[in-house]
Amino acid sequence: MGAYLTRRLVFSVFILWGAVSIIFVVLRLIPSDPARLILGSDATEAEVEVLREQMGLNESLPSQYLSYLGDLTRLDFGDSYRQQRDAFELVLEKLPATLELAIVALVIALVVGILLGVLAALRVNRIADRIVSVASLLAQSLPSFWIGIVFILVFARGLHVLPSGGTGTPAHMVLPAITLAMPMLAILIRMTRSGLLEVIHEGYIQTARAKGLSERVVIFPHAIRNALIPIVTIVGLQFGGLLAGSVIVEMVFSWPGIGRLLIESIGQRDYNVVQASILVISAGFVFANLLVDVLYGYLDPRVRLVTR
Amino acid sequence: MTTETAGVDREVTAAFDTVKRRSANAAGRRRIVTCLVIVACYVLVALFGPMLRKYDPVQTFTQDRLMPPGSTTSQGLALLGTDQVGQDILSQMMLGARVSITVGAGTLLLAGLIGVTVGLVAGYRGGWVDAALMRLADIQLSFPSILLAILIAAVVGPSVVNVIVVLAITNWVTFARVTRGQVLTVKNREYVDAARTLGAGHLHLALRTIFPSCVAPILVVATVELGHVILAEASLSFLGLGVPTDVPSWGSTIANGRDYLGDAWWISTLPGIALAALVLTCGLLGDAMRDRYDPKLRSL
Amino acid sequence: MAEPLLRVRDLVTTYPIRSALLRRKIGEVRAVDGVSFDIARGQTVGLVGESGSGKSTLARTVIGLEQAEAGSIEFQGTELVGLSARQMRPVRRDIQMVFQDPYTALNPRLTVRQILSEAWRIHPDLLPAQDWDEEVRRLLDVVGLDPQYADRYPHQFSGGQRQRVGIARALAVRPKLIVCDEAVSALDVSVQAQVLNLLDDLQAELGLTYLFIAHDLSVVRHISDEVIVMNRGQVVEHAPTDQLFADPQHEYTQTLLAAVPVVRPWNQESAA
Amino acid sequence: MPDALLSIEDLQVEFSTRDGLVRPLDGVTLEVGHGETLALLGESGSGKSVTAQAVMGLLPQPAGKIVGGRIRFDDQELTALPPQQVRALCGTRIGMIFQDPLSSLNPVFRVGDQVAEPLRRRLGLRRREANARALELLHRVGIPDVEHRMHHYPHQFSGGQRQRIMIAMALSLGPDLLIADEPTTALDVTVQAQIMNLLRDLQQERDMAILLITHDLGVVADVASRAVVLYAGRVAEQGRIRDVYDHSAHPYTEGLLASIPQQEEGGARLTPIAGAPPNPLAFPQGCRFHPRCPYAQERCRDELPELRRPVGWAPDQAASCHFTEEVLSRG
Repeated sequence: MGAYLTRRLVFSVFILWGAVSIIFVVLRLIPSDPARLILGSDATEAEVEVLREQMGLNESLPSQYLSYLGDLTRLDFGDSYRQQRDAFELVLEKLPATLELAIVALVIALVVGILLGVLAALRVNRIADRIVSVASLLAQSLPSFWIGIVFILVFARGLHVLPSGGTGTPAHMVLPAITLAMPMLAILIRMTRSGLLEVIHEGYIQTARAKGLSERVVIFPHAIRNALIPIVTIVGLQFGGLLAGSVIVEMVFSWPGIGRLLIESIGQRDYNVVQASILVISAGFVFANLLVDVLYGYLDPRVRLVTR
Repeated sequence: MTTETAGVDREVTAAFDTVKRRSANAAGRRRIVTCLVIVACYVLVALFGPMLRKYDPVQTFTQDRLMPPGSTTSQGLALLGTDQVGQDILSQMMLGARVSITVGAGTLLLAGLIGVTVGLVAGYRGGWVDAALMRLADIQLSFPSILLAILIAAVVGPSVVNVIVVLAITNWVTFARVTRGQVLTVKNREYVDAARTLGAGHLHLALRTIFPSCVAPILVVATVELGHVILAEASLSFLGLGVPTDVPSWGSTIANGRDYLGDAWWISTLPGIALAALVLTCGLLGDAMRDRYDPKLRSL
Repeated sequence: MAEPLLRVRDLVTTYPIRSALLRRKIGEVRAVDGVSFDIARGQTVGLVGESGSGKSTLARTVIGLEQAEAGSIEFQGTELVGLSARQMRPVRRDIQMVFQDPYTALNPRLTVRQILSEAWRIHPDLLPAQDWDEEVRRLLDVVGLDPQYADRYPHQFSGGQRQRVGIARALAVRPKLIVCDEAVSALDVSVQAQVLNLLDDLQAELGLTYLFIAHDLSVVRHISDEVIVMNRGQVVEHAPTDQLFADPQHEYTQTLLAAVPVVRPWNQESAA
Repeated sequence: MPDALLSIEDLQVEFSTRDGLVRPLDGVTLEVGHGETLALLGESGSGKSVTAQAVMGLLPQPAGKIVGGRIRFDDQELTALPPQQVRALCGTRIGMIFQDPLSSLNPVFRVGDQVAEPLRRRLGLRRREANARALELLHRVGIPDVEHRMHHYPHQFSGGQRQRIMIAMALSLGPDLLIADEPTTALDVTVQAQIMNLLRDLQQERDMAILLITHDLGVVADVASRAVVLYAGRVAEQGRIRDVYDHSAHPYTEGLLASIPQQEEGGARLTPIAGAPPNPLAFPQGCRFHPRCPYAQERCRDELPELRRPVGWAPDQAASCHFTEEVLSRG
């Protein structure tokens, strides 16, 4: 297990480095002049030149890259151009709101998704299964910004039972969290259903039945433990989608999180904040995947106990 | 030679292929055809719809603002109502269909080309080439794709071509992984060894022996991804990072309507329905194709 | 004694063990570890051993699907180890293989006609295209299949029939040596006997040489002139079939033979 | 055999597949006596595994169901019992082992726990007691270093050891009948011999009946006393194994035995049965063996032969062939 964890940890660091490099490439290399991009077309040539000097854009690319990495290890993302504050601090301030939303959505998706998936698998090809399958297909196909708007129309404007945006009470959480959970929920239902249906045909399930175990024991824990293995992987990958999805949901419901900060900063060309927000989200994603790897090793001894 | 056995073999074979999966295939084919017909309708509307009704993005018709569906305006019948500047929603939606389908098709072509090539090379060559390409894919996956799209779109600015490029960059990995997975499965089949023992070269093996078995899963992935790409474009446009403001897209029309939810529900709702129906059809089509061609590809 | 068709000397084949992260080679398994033997023309040499004994790797090395690490494989006097892919091409024709699993050995997306003519597509000098149809018919007839079935796909045939198609494909390049890697193991007993007879007939008619790999010792005993016994990558015994079964010399061979189930044990009891 | 432990009468099983309705079992009758080893023989598609699944209530759901006939186990009518009770009976009084010991063990649980599970869940033993019994069982089936190894996972064992673990698990509740479905097919020949010996020893030690299902006619003669040969979902022949092998009463059995390369004959030409085993989707009319049968007459095309004792032969031998007397006299 120790070797396995070390390997995953090294891999996480590697992935994080990759993400950081992607940001560097996109922000420094794609635009012909990042300084001009930040200041907009109204700025004078002199102003741009000052900023170029400040940003170190006149140095060679490798040295820019190295000083960029150096800054990052010190968590120094520079100041926000608009708010004259440390960009990283600004992002950290918004982090709790985003995390809160993401975690509530994750819990909703996990609990409801796995339960409905198991239900559909146990009632395969019957009414309950059909309903769940159609529902999951809908949840996967409907754009979340549109679901959010319809929710607002129905529950806030129409029925006046829930607030349409902002924070404060648990009621404020309901609509954004459900909206955010929707795509992941759909995938979890489908994965749980098909995973369980696949596992049920395995030899060891037949063995469990031949041992005279009741159907309940055959499903929990024999089948579900094996079916969970691929689901855990998907949860890890989907967590990234959840964080990214929060960008849209936060915009729709005016939720004061990183996502909204990111979009606003893009609008204001506040690239230090953009960079910091994206890095924090990516780091969250990499961390979530590391957790998933640990869980994976716990669930599947074949992974944990690779001999050699 | 061995005529003693050949005769009966023939008889049994004749029985073999008559009954084989006929009814199940018929139902599966019906599902696929129905979905294809719906997608084709969208394509037709996207191609010819905008010709029926001129749309000028800079024009405003103040007297026609926020008219509900079915109203008669100075421009004629507004079947699906008008927006805050009096523009016809139906015209915007037909142009939106054009954007969605252009972006969807363009992205799939580009991402598919990159992804399939990478997957084929990685899977066939194996070794360090495979390791390097797949680590690259891992890094790409570690970066939530919509986030990368937002980042790039923010830098390069809004345009249809940019959206296609951005979405292709974020979507090639799926194609690469599925192709590689299939290549790895097929590569160890004995019929590939058989072709090798006949002296087939790498190109023959990769393209003529292995690749044909990858086509079905790639098609399934392409259908599923079509839905995802169309959704992603709408999301980008909703955030104002997709197509330019003078090109109406479903996403941007929905975003426009957000400020008028109380007075004009139709601006946001109707394009959303058109979008959801198309994405849903792609999902159903992907399911039907998967059931028919590749039941193992469940994780998409 | 005439020169053997195949002469293998001190052959070594290894598999690399690679690290999980960067696929670096961190060790190796010697699947074939210093193997030598000869096969004379027109003979059938059986190759037996338990799983992991290296018999399949040996066969795959002989036929060029795996790279030899060291040693020599001489076929008709030509050294094969170290040949480039281009130099191997003409030799490829002379050594063919019949595979174990009739369900995965045929490309499911090709018709039988395409499967058989793939060889001529790869070696255009072998047969002019206008003769392909005729040759496909002839090959199917040779292996006891109805030539009318040339345009069917593999899934439309039973297991035994597919194995016949597999044999026809091997014959398409008119080989001298055919390696049968567990070629009858996956077949039902009644069908297995048909295929064994077919292999016998083909050998008599075309003067083929077989390297016949199987885990079923009674099948090997039935078809082989000589038997090679492998264990842990090495040849432990190589003897004419009758001699090997009557008087096994090596301890491992004795263990192996003792484990072979007897169809009618009561006959042995009464004989003893 | 009036006091048979397991008796199956005219069993019929139907599967609904996407290719249509299939009847892999169409009138199978057999009996397993107390403490007896019965070999159930047949090629692919003959219905031998389906028979075992039907007894254990393991037919794939909802596709497969018993549509006719009876299964009696020790005076209990299994076909009349609700599935839960069949399931309860299995495990306690009937144990089963399968062909592929790797996929038959749950990869995510320790083998000791898997062997102890029936003891805990069915007998209500505490974990410590159950583990002690599991240790004993694993020791008996020949797992070395049990105290240590029982905490390992299935993938850490070799194929033969996995099958031993399966056997320990099937024996945990001391069943009266063990159903072994191709227990040695996936194993090497030396391991196969060990497992067969283990089964024979256990049977004598515990006075347990074994239903040994296999396609390999070579492996059973040492272990089984009687044999039932299935063909295309029906019993072709049954009898004492020596009678069946030396004096086959059905042309299929005769052909099957002639197909096995025998030691005595050396390299002589084999005499295989013509054709291939039929596809369950399209069993032939009349006697199902007639398209491959050298004895077939006009009558065999239309008339399904009943299982009957050949005139003048041992009372427990029976074959379903119109011309069984002729087969016996020629053989």
